[in-house]
Amino acid sequence: MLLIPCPWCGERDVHEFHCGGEAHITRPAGADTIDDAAWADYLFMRQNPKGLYYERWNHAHGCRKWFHVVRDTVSDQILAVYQMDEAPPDIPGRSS
Amino acid sequence: MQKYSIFSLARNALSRHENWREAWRSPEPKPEYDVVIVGGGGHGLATAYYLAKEHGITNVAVVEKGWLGGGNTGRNTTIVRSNYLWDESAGLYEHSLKLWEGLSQKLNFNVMFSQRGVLNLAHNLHDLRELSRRVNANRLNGIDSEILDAQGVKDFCPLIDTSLTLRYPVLGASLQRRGGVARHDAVAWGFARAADALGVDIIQNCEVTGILRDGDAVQGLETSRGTIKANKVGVVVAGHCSVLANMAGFRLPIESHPLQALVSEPVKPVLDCVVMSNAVHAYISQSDKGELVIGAGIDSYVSYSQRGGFDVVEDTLHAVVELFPMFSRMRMLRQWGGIVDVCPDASPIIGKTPVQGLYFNCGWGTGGFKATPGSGNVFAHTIARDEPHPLNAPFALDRFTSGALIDEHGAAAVAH
Amino acid sequence: MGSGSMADARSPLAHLDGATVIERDGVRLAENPDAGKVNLRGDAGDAVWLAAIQAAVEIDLPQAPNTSTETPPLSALWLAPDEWMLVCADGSEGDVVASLEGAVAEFHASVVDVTDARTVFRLSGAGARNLLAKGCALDLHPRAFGLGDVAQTMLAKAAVILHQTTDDADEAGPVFDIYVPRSFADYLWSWLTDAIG
Amino acid sequence: MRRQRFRLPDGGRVDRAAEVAFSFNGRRYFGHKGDTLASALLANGVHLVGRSFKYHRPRGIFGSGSEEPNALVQLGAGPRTDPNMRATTVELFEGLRATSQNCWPSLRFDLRGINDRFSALLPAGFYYKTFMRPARLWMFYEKHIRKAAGLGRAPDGCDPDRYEQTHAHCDVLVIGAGPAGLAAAQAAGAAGARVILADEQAELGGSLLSEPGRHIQVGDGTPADWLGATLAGLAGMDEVTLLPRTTAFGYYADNFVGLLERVGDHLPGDDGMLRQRLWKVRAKQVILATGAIERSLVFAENDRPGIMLAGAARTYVNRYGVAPGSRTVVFTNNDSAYAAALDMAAAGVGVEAVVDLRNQVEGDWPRLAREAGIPVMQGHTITGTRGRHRVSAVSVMRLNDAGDGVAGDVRQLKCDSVAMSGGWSPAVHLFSQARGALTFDEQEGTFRPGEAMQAVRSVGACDDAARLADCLSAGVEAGRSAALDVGCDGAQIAAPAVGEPALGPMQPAWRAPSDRKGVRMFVDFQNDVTAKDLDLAVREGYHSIEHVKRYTTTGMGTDQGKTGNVNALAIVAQQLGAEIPAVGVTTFRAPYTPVTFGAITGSHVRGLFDPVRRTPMHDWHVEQGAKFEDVGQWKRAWYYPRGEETMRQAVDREVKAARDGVGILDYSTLGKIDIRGPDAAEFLNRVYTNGWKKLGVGRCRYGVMLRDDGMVMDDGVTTRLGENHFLMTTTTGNAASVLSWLEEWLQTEWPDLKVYCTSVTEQYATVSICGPKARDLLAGLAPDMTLDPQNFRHMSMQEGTVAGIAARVLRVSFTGEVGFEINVPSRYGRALWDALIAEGELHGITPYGTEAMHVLRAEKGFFIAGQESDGTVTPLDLGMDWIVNWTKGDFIGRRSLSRSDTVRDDRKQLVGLFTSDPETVLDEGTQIVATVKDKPPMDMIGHVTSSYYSPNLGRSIAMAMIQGGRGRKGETLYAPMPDKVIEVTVTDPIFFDPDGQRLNG
Ligand SMILES: Cc1cc2nc3c(=O)[nH]c(=O)nc-3n(C[C@H](O)[C@H](O)[C@H](O)COP(=O)(O)OP(=O)(O)OC[C@H]3O[C@@H](n4cnc5c(N)ncnc54)[C@H](O)[C@@H]3O)c2cc1C
Ligand SMILES: NC(=O)c1ccc[n+]([C@@H]2O[C@H](COP(=O)([O-])OP(=O)(O)OC[C@H]3O[C@@H](n4cnc5c(N)ncnc54)[C@H](O)[C@@H]3O)[C@@H](O)[C@H]2O)c1
Ligand SMILES: Cc1cc2nc3c(=O)[nH]c(=O)nc-3n(C[C@H](O)[C@H](O)[C@H](O)COP(=O)(O)O)c2cc1C
Ligand SMILES: [Zn+2]
Repeated sequence: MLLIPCPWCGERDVHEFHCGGEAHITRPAGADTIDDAAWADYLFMRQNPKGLYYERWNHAHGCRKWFHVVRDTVSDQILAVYQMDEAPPDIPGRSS
Repeated sequence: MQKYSIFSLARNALSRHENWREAWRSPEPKPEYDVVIVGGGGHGLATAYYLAKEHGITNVAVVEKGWLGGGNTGRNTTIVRSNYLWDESAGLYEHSLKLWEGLSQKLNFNVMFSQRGVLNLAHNLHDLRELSRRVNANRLNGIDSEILDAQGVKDFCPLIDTSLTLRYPVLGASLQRRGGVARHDAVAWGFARAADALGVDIIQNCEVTGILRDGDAVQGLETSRGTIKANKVGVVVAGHCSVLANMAGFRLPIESHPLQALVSEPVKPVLDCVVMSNAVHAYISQSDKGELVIGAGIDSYVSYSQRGGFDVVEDTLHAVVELFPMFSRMRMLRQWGGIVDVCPDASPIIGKTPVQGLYFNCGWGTGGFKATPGSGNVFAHTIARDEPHPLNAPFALDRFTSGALIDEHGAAAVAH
Repeated sequence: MGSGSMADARSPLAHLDGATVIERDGVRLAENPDAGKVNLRGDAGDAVWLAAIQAAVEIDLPQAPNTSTETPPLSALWLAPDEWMLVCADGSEGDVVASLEGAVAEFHASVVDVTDARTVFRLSGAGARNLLAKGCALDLHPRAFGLGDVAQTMLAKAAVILHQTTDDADEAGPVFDIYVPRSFADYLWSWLTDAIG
Repeated sequence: MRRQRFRLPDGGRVDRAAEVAFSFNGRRYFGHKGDTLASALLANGVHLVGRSFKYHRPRGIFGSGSEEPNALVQLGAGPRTDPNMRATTVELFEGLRATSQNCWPSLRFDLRGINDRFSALLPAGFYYKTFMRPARLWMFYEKHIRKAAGLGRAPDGCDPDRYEQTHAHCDVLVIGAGPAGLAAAQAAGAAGARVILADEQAELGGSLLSEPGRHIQVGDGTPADWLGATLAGLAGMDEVTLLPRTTAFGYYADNFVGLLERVGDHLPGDDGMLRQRLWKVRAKQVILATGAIERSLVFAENDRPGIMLAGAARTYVNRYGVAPGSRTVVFTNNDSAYAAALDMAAAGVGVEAVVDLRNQVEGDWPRLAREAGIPVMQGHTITGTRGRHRVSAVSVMRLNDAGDGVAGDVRQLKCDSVAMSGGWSPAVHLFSQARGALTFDEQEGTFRPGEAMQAVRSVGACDDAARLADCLSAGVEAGRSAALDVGCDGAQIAAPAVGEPALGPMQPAWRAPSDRKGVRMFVDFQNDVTAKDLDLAVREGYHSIEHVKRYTTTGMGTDQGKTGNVNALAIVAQQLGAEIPAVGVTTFRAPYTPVTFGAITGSHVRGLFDPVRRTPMHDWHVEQGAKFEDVGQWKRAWYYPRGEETMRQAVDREVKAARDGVGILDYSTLGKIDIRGPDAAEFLNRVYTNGWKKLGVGRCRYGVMLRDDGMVMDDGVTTRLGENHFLMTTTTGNAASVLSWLEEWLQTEWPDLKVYCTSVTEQYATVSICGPKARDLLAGLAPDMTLDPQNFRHMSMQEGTVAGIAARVLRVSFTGEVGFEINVPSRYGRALWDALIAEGELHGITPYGTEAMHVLRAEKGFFIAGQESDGTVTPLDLGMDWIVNWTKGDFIGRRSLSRSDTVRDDRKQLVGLFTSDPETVLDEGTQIVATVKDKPPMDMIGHVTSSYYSPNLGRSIAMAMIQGGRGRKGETLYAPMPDKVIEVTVTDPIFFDPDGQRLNG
């Protein structure tokens, strides 16, 4: 069972959290001008990588804050945690 | 192909079973094939079988990174049914169910397809409404399906606690009598053996590491056992489909999640049908060996670990004990996980891709075992003809662009 | 809206006909519905705002996660980096809300009376930590969770706020206030009763 | 004291003063406190305990702990029965009742023993090759296959026992309380760490409990002295928790370890007793000291009762004071079995010989054996055994020079027991579950822990240490360093000195040669898998060890192959001509030993399965005999039958009352969200499809929320309480998800918007009153409010007091009648309700439930999110184009409404349906066709989403989603039901008061 480090509340059991999936997906601005394919890309298409994964979590049963996590989807190890407004960190020795 | 029967068993008993031949060969990969299927799960093997059997394409290889059936085919709760809501799904799954009926004979391998009936329980008014919608749709699609009230549930499966003291009492159920279970491993092995007999090369321990392209067309594959050329490649790798799509340069609307299951210790038969409940989240049947086979939920996060959290198993067993109080003293013998490829609309993607000659069959998520023969059948058609079979045409990747999704979520939160 | 006047207030455990105290095996559990609660949100990074709050209700908001401050009759529980719950004497929540609203009028902030949204179960005694551990995944060892500490977490299948209000060394043993969503009160009470055994 | 024939005159840790009566297969026996069922049976000379899974061969007691594959029994009866209990781990208690399983009519005479005769027809995987023809008979065959399968019987009633769970945190979790684990716990505890030490056995001590110490010294004393002192020391440490009878069953991510404590299993127990406790431990550091599991030897006819592991035999003698027999043969490929031989000999058991597969045995242990007069037959093997229900003799032959065959004469050794040892496999189960890598040790033929993936250390025999000295020193070192890693640097302790004989090398012998071809050698005793089955699997192309496992079922029994798996893979490797590490192990999965569902369920049973959420007025509904409906976790009053009323009668009455007089509904479950901030209106503009900027303070507006894929997600009325302050309502089921949805957009997509959202769902009790007399009713209780229609308009809000309670009153309507939603602090909900009911008596007030509410709204054609919409429906499909504001800018879901599929004009659209017979009420979920065919398939063009009898219209009404429905008004369509076809006409979905006269009345 994963232990997720909420940047505010500290490490808590995964069952206190809601997983928000892939991070850093930009919602297209000016939605009226983009075509169906670009919109579908935003809505549905995902990296779903085997390896380093930048994702979003929400401490749903705690402080209700959203934050970013870098996790290895093979080992499930969490390598970094950062705030919503921060840029994704580089993980030494790993490329995504 | 050496024939399997009670007589051949008896004959071989005389020679101490020393004359059985290999169920399939283990050939070295050839430099080139007409078609290469990536993924030696049930779907990939069935695809190869039907390519050879129905389309006469026998210069085919199935490449599997590990061992045949080691993916979700070998780790699922084996529920087979076709009572899906939407016409598109019903068509596809019913096609598959019809192929299941008679599959052991066709493959000359007993896949132990057991039509013992599948109950989907309803625990609230919303469930009942959705259930009635689905059963009515099934009926008009010519799929056997009926509604049972609480008493009917009790009569059909006396073990279920149908008392009103349940936190969420059982209000009724749908029943598909033709539904049931099959022996997961046997499905992979049976298709492999039959495909091999038709000339298909089955190559295990061969991981695809790259997809070779000439412009927009596929040319072949890089694998851990060298380059294999082919102008047609069918990718059927379930939880790993995004990894392969990435090699080919596109993305899929898919996330890979752990889905867990567990078995109890074996006991004498007590449960003779399949029971599924979405509202309290439990899926359970008893195998022919005697263990209770129980499906748990998916973990919420992406993972390629074939493991999940204990909490998910806990939730499932809470529900099992709630529905079957006498199972409280049964014991969990083994738990495991698979990597399921979940699509936003809980329906698969079967068809062409942006790359010419490259076909994908994925997104079966939590419920593709039941589709194994049907999926292989229509996918073989798609590859052989370079156009979808009418049954899989609606399941094309471009439905995500148009918005014409086939949303089976409403029908089953987890579509085992 | 303040409190009612004539009408009878009812606790969510009213149907237990007063059987809302349990004492057994070194734990004491009692419903303690009588406290005002006010949810406050604002920018903790804004010293001016913090000063305005302090001026209005004379309490410093805790800044460290999972902690509380106390200036009788008020205490302030940290809920999130921009969210606190002020606990005050029963019936005074209207005044607290009014003071706060006055103070924060010029800021982007939010003051909401949540007195009735949760009831409080007061759990105390030497066995309290072990009892909580049956349903709560937090580390409740005194080294990890002590006087004044606060956590929002799950207790059995209910989301609660946990607040230790008395030290372990105290005669009565540690005291925990468990803030329970009102509609879950009966469930959690049953669960705790069962867990006490 | 009653005679126990094989109980040794002295020795052992059982309490000889306490006699315990129990029964096995109906016969009464006696044992002692401290016995296991297995040791007590052996004490009484009972070796035959059960029958094997497939061939129903007689099976006896094989091991002495949780590795046991054979001696499985059914305990107890009725609802408190437990199938498949290992006799070796069941502690004896007064009145214990055990029976053999998987045999009929009796254990000694089992009819299915016939399978053994036909075993040639039943090799691995035979069922895949037959039972295929004729196809129709398969279900018949299967029924009989099923009957033959399974072992014990499932309980047949509600479990009378209780289970509980607890969470625990510690600095160091030590699993296994043998010498290594004890030393680790002691060192970590001394350093000041919070320690949990768990061991699956009833007593802490591990292998030391079976160590008589004749040849081993620890410090200045015996191993037992050290054990006693160490346990006393640990018991005195405040921060050390000792958990005997506690199995670590699963090692999950982030050092989460599941422990199962058997609290009451060893006690007779009454109904309701606490049986087991599941510990959910989060450990900063884990030390595995789980010891090693002895392997069996794979030799001809190795499965007869009386043949057991040497370590087990040693345990029975030393720990339980029980002789496994009177004449025994020891069979081994390593030195450890000599200790067993010596201890048995010392206890007076006749040791016929130690048959040793090794050619040269010269070390300390063989020397000690020889000195004790035990014949040692080096370079020999057992080639067969005899005895029906118990071994009676073994055949022994010399190995040929190559060691791969036999030579010379056969010697028969008479015996009534055999103690064998094929070497020891480190118990790496938990390490591997923790994703640690295993490495293969050629020398010992074992897999041992390699690189760890979590904060875990392995010490002692589970790390391949065979000497006690190494176990103790590694334990101390691990305990110390684990404590240091968590910042505890208190006292240091040193490992005691150990004097022990040296251990010679073992020699792998994966399949002992025999002079007979075709003789059966069992690898998996429970599932009857023989070496030949493994050969067959490989021959048939099942080369991967995972295939072999699944094809033969080796290692898939209740013991999960603890004693046999390494043998199996070594035999497969031989057959494939491959190295053992290349074949690899099958995946170690939780649980280490089986765990009851009850323990995993804990207290979440009997009404505590899931929370029941209650509104402040819940008790009133109960008092009135309301029927309840589950909506999410809420219980909502569904309808209030009076006297003998049927549901339909009650609902009709409630519905009519709401239109003719005044109805009252408990609406407290409605989601309520307080939204504040300078950007609140802008925020609502983005989350709802319509415009919010111009809404006046004190006014309410209805809104529909979409997901970004354009599909309807929720709806509700939102009130502007102030310039920057709104109160949003959501549907009952979506209250929590809408709040998190809002937070998600605020925090992730629009962090620049200054808005705060706070849930006030539970802060307010909400009572909805509606009907022509609603205003009069309210007026009677709210004298300070202005209620006339001009001043209190539809879709507006007033604050004031109702029944003396401060209240916020919204004039809104979900029924088409004049309606008021009165919100008061929850504690006054019941008081408000009582006051309204009392005051309402005058007006014939009628409480109505959710069913009547649904009818009322359906009469008005209002949709319900989740009923008319199912995640595939846009507001345009619902005919609500009016609620989509295209000019206000972007909002969630907007772009999706213009995708090629969402703009199709043959999409399913919301319409009303009238059945041709007004009395016929369609089933909700009925499918609709335009053309009826004789038989399926038929083209379905839509389905019924809501359907009721409308007492106000005096006929049935239905809502449906129909392809191109809006263009079909007046068309006749059909609902083909199993027994009949129902004709329907498409209508507008607004059935009642289409102009909304009543609302403004
Ligand atoms: C716990 C669980 C319970 C389930 N229960 C049910 C159920 O009751 N009923 C039901 O219908 N469905 C169920 N499912 C779903 C079902 O198992 C799957 O949908 C189905 O088996 C998928 O089959 P497949 O052949 O597509 O995939 P798989 O069997 O997963 O085969 C894909 C193969 O591709 C291989 N592969 C991956 N990457 C590469 C590469 N780079 N190169 C070469 N090979 C590669 C993998 O090793 C794997 O063997 C369940 C799934 C799980 C995990
Ligand atoms: N070749 C040999 O002669 C040989 C081989 C192995 C061990 N030994 C001897 O055995 C001793 C080993 O000491 P040790 O401390 O490493 O092991 P041990 O066998 O003494 O203790 C291990 C303990 O762990 C417990 N355990 C195992 N798995 C568990 C689980 N999942 N949950 C809870 N408890 C669990 C067991 O019940 C046992 O009590 C040494 O004295 C060593 O000399 C000798
Ligand atoms: C339908 C079904 C029944 C199973 N029955 C058993 C069983 O009786 N005993 C057992 O040990 N494992 C059983 N398993 C689990 C497998 O041993 C194994 O855990 C699973 O195939 C996943 O593979 P892995 O654990 O090797 O990753 C069963 C699996 C399935 C899918
Ligand atoms: Zn947090």
